[in-house]
Amino acid sequence: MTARIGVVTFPGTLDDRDTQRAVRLAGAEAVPLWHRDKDLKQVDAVVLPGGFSYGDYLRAGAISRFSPLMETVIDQAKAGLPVLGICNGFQVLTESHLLPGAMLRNNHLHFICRDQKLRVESDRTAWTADYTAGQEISIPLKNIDGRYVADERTLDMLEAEGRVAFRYLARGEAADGYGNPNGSLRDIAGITNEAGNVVGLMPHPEHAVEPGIGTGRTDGLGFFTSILKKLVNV
Amino acid sequence: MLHSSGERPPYPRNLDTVKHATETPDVEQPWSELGLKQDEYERIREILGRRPTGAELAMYSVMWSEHCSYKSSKVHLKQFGEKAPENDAMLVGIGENAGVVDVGQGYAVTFKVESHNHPSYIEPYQGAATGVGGIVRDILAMGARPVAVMDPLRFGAADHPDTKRVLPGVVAGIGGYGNCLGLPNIGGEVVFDDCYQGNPLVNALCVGVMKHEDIHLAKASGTGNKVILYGARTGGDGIGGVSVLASETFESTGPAKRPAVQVGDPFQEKLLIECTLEIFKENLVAGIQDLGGAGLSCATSELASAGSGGMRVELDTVPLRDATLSPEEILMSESQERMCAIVEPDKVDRFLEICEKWDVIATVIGEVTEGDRLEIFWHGEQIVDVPPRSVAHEGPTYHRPYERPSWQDALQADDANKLPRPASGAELKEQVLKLVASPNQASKSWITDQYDRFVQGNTVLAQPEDSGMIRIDADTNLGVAVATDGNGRYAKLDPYAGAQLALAEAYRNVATTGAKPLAVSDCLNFGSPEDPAVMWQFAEATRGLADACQTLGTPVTGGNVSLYNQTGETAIHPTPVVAVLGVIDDVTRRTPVAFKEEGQLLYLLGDTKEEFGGSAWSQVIHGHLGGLPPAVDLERERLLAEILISASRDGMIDAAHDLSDGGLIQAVVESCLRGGTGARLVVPDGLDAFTFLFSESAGRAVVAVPRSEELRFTDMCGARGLPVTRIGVVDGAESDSNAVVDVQGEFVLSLAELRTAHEETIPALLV
Amino acid sequence: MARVVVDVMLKPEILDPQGQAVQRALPRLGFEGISDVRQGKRFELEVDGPLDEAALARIHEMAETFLANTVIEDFVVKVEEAEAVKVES
Amino acid sequence: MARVVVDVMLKPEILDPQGQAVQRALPRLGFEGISDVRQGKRFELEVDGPLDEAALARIHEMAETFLANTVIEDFVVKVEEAEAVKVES
Ligand SMILES: Nc1ncnc2c1ncn2[C@@H]1O[C@H](COP(=O)(O)OP(=O)(O)O)[C@@H](O)[C@H]1O
Ligand SMILES: [Mg+2]
Repeated sequence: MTARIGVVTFPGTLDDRDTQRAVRLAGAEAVPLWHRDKDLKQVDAVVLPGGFSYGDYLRAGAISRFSPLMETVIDQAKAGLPVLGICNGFQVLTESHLLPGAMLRNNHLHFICRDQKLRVESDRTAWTADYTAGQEISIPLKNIDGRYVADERTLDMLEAEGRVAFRYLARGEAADGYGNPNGSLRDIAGITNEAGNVVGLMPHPEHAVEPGIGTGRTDGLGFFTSILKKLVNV
Repeated sequence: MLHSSGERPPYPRNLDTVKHATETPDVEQPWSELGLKQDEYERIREILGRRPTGAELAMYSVMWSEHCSYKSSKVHLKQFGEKAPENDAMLVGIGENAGVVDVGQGYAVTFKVESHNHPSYIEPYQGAATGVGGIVRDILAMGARPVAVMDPLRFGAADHPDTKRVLPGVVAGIGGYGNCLGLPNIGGEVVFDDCYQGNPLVNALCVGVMKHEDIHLAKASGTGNKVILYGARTGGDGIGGVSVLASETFESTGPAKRPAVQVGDPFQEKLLIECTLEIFKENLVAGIQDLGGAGLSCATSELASAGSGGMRVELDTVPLRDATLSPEEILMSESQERMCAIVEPDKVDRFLEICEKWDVIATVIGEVTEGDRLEIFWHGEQIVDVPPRSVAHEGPTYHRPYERPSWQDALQADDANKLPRPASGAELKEQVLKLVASPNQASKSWITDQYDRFVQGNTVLAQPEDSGMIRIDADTNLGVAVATDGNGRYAKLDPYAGAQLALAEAYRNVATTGAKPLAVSDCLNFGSPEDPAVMWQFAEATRGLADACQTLGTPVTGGNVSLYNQTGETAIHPTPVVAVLGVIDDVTRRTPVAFKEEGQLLYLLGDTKEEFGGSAWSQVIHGHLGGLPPAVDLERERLLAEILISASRDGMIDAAHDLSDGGLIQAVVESCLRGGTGARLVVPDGLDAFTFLFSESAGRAVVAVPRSEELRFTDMCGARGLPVTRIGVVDGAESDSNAVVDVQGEFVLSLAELRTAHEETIPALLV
Repeated sequence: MARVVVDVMLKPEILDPQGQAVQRALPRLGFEGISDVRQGKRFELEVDGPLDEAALARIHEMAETFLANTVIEDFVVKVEEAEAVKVES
Repeated sequence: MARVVVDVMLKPEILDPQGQAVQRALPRLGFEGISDVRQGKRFELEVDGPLDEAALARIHEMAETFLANTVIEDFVVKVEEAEAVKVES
């Protein structure tokens, strides 16, 4: 028996099919979940994929956060269900207050698509155990509302509790994938909740899982193998 | 003015029914304001045997506009069919929403390029956004899942203040719409030239994939079948936009008369895509048509015209955003994100259910009838009763006069080969730096980084590669590649050759990445057809393109014509933009542009002659346009393509880049920058350094060959008769800070210097 | 220093996908009885110097040529004073 | 039917690159003397039924939970009446 990982589709979700592919490539079963359902179909973990749910109208993630499915996800996440929010999914998680802070328009005001260098800061979350803290990876980044902000107290708390999961690597030129791409405070690319089951990040691990496709790298596969191992070992 | 916001149409507000029209033959009608000519109006009266109602007049006027009827261009476009090469891969040809090509393994691919030039000048963001939206619906209507977009763009001078307004808006609009739909942008063009000042060209291409059995056509058949309108509500968007935007120059359209602009809703379109694909999957439609220019007028008349029966529509059932719209306005509205489907009665419930699932509004607005009339009713009263073919497919045809302009000879006599050339290595070096930093040759990543190229997880190659490539089957690695090209400078010098060079370049770009070219789509951007000189350019370009397609065996599957791209008397350069689609059996064998491995050998394929007419060098260094464009040799292009494809399939080359504007040095610099490596070049015997570096002779490419493959590769070229010249070696890595481009005996440029020159130009101009 | 507010809204006949999305979401959140929502932009400008006729005329021109695209948008320039029926901040 | 306006602005301590970009562009366009620009959102809501205390309270709640994200934004609810010092539309 392998793990069942739910992949949510909101209206306007774009990366649901790609995420399902990544889940399968890691060896788990991908279970499509629909925003109108309340039922999680007994999945062992949930991914909120990227895209422009509800067109990102109002604020990215703001409308999806009120879907029937999210009510269940919010309850279960608080009870320990592993949840990964990628890009728009991360925005849904902050709008749901499962993760602190908020996402704003990039400081340069443009959509940006590039192969982004990151440092994995925490390997203690459900989704990062296959990496080692300090490891540098490169996965696609593509968004216009990717600037992470929170008040100083929250930022201090995240750092003190080791809850910054990923940082943009600040070395070198911005053009080659280094550097903070959007003005996110303290170079934060992704964070986790206290328990480590809920993780959100702006870059897209599901687009770096097959050699020769996209960036050609497979640095993102670790997210999906991490959760699979955790679930199967339980 | 009908379309200025807030005002009402200039004809009576009380309903102009068919009955009323019959009874009042002498009512004055605003045919001229609607863009119709006197004889066209007379013909409508003749067809109907009475005066048209207001609604009928609205329909004929939009459908007989240049944009919808191709009245000036169709006598020339005919050649694409007449000269179409035998090609077993063609599944659906010209005439449908887009052509469809068999790519093997049961897959079919559809692609098409379209223009949204004028709207993008008025409102760059929305104009460009709705351009993407429109072409995506065309592809969707064929039954395909859209899988990628491309955007060939042309603007005025890079440093002109209006370019700062137009370009960022256009790019944001294309990105804003395409990114939100989840369509990877895999290529395009950005060209700057004074001639596009006031007439930017915003062309958009979409590629879609389906199984053979999923191909759908735009026709309404089966008496009793329901007509369902679904998607966005209908509002007052772009009413009259079709006839006015596409058939008049801007000179006459001051701000006060500005037509309404359509606003795109990419979120709605994304829902429309998913909803439509689910409907296709359950086999629920008998015919389908997107709503684009001319809105419901177009969709209903085309569906009815192509089908076997007639159609009856209850126009008052159309869901409205603005309850005050008149029936004429509803028929002409260009509200975006709408589709029209023909559905068998017992499938209607399921159809509506799927729409409800995706939050898409769907309404039965009519049905297919016996007979052959298109009848439209408004609250029970008949306002349209026409033969649909007369609206959709039998519009006027013009044989516009055309004549080679008097200035053409002088232009061609102004030979670029006589321009002063660099006299020393130092001067060559300076000109190389200038060239790679010039706006047309500079890196476009400031623009293309605003486009998502990874979404859908199937992108194999995207900009700045020679062609975009998408995997279409993850199990077999089957893929398709597409490139778009056009060179208005070449076409200005010789429109016949210019169109062929555009095709040759796109064909070469596809082959350079390892894919076999299969089919063509084109967007023909020209000035006013009422100018015999422009019409000559158009006639020459279409003839050139049709002839070349025949020789290369790549049929034109569809495309678009955009005329009236001119300011006052001055037309843009004739700009045929050509897209070539190719297929590759195994995407893991694709050939990228980047020189990656130090020590690999660089070979130049093809012949280099002294050809500088229309070249980037003549433009950048001398601000010159004159002479003749490079010679076209289509047999050579075909041979070059075969070699590049074989070499990729058999693993003989690791990188390849086609040579086009900017010549060899531009290509080598791009490949070095992409791979982070340097190169040492030797000027081959029989060539001077200047010609070697800057000539734009067609039919050439540069390849990087691993030493272990050298013999096999050169033997293959020799055996097949393709000139192959060793020109240097990949040497030095940027990461070790020792990468240079060294043209031995002439100059050395560090990669860092080249990178700065190449990459800083566009941001500096636009930020 | 004075504060001038420029409100920019899409013209009534122009599609407002954002407002529409908000309106459609409201019933699901339990808010009934809102029959239409339009979403626009609000610019708050801090103006140096006196806010005389000339200054207001300049701001009006700025709004017309830059802050709003009058092809699709309307705008209103207001001098911020004691707020209207302000319910809360 | 009544119109209620909800203005949503980024909190003062949050970087507003959109406002900044506008402000930086102004001198280039020949508009001097604007020392700060903030860009926010304006929602115009058409409310069915009477605009009583209860209705306003509901709209306030809607603004707080939905129209604004109070982690980063402040909001003001106003009943639209005769406009303030309206200069032009
Ligand atoms: N507007 C654009 N959108 C997407 N890609 C673009 C655009 N403009 C240029 N590109 C990409 O940049 C690369 C270089 O463009 P260009 O020099 O015109 O290519 P080529 O000379 O090979 O036809 C190509 O990959 C092209 O697809
Ligand atoms: Mg090329």
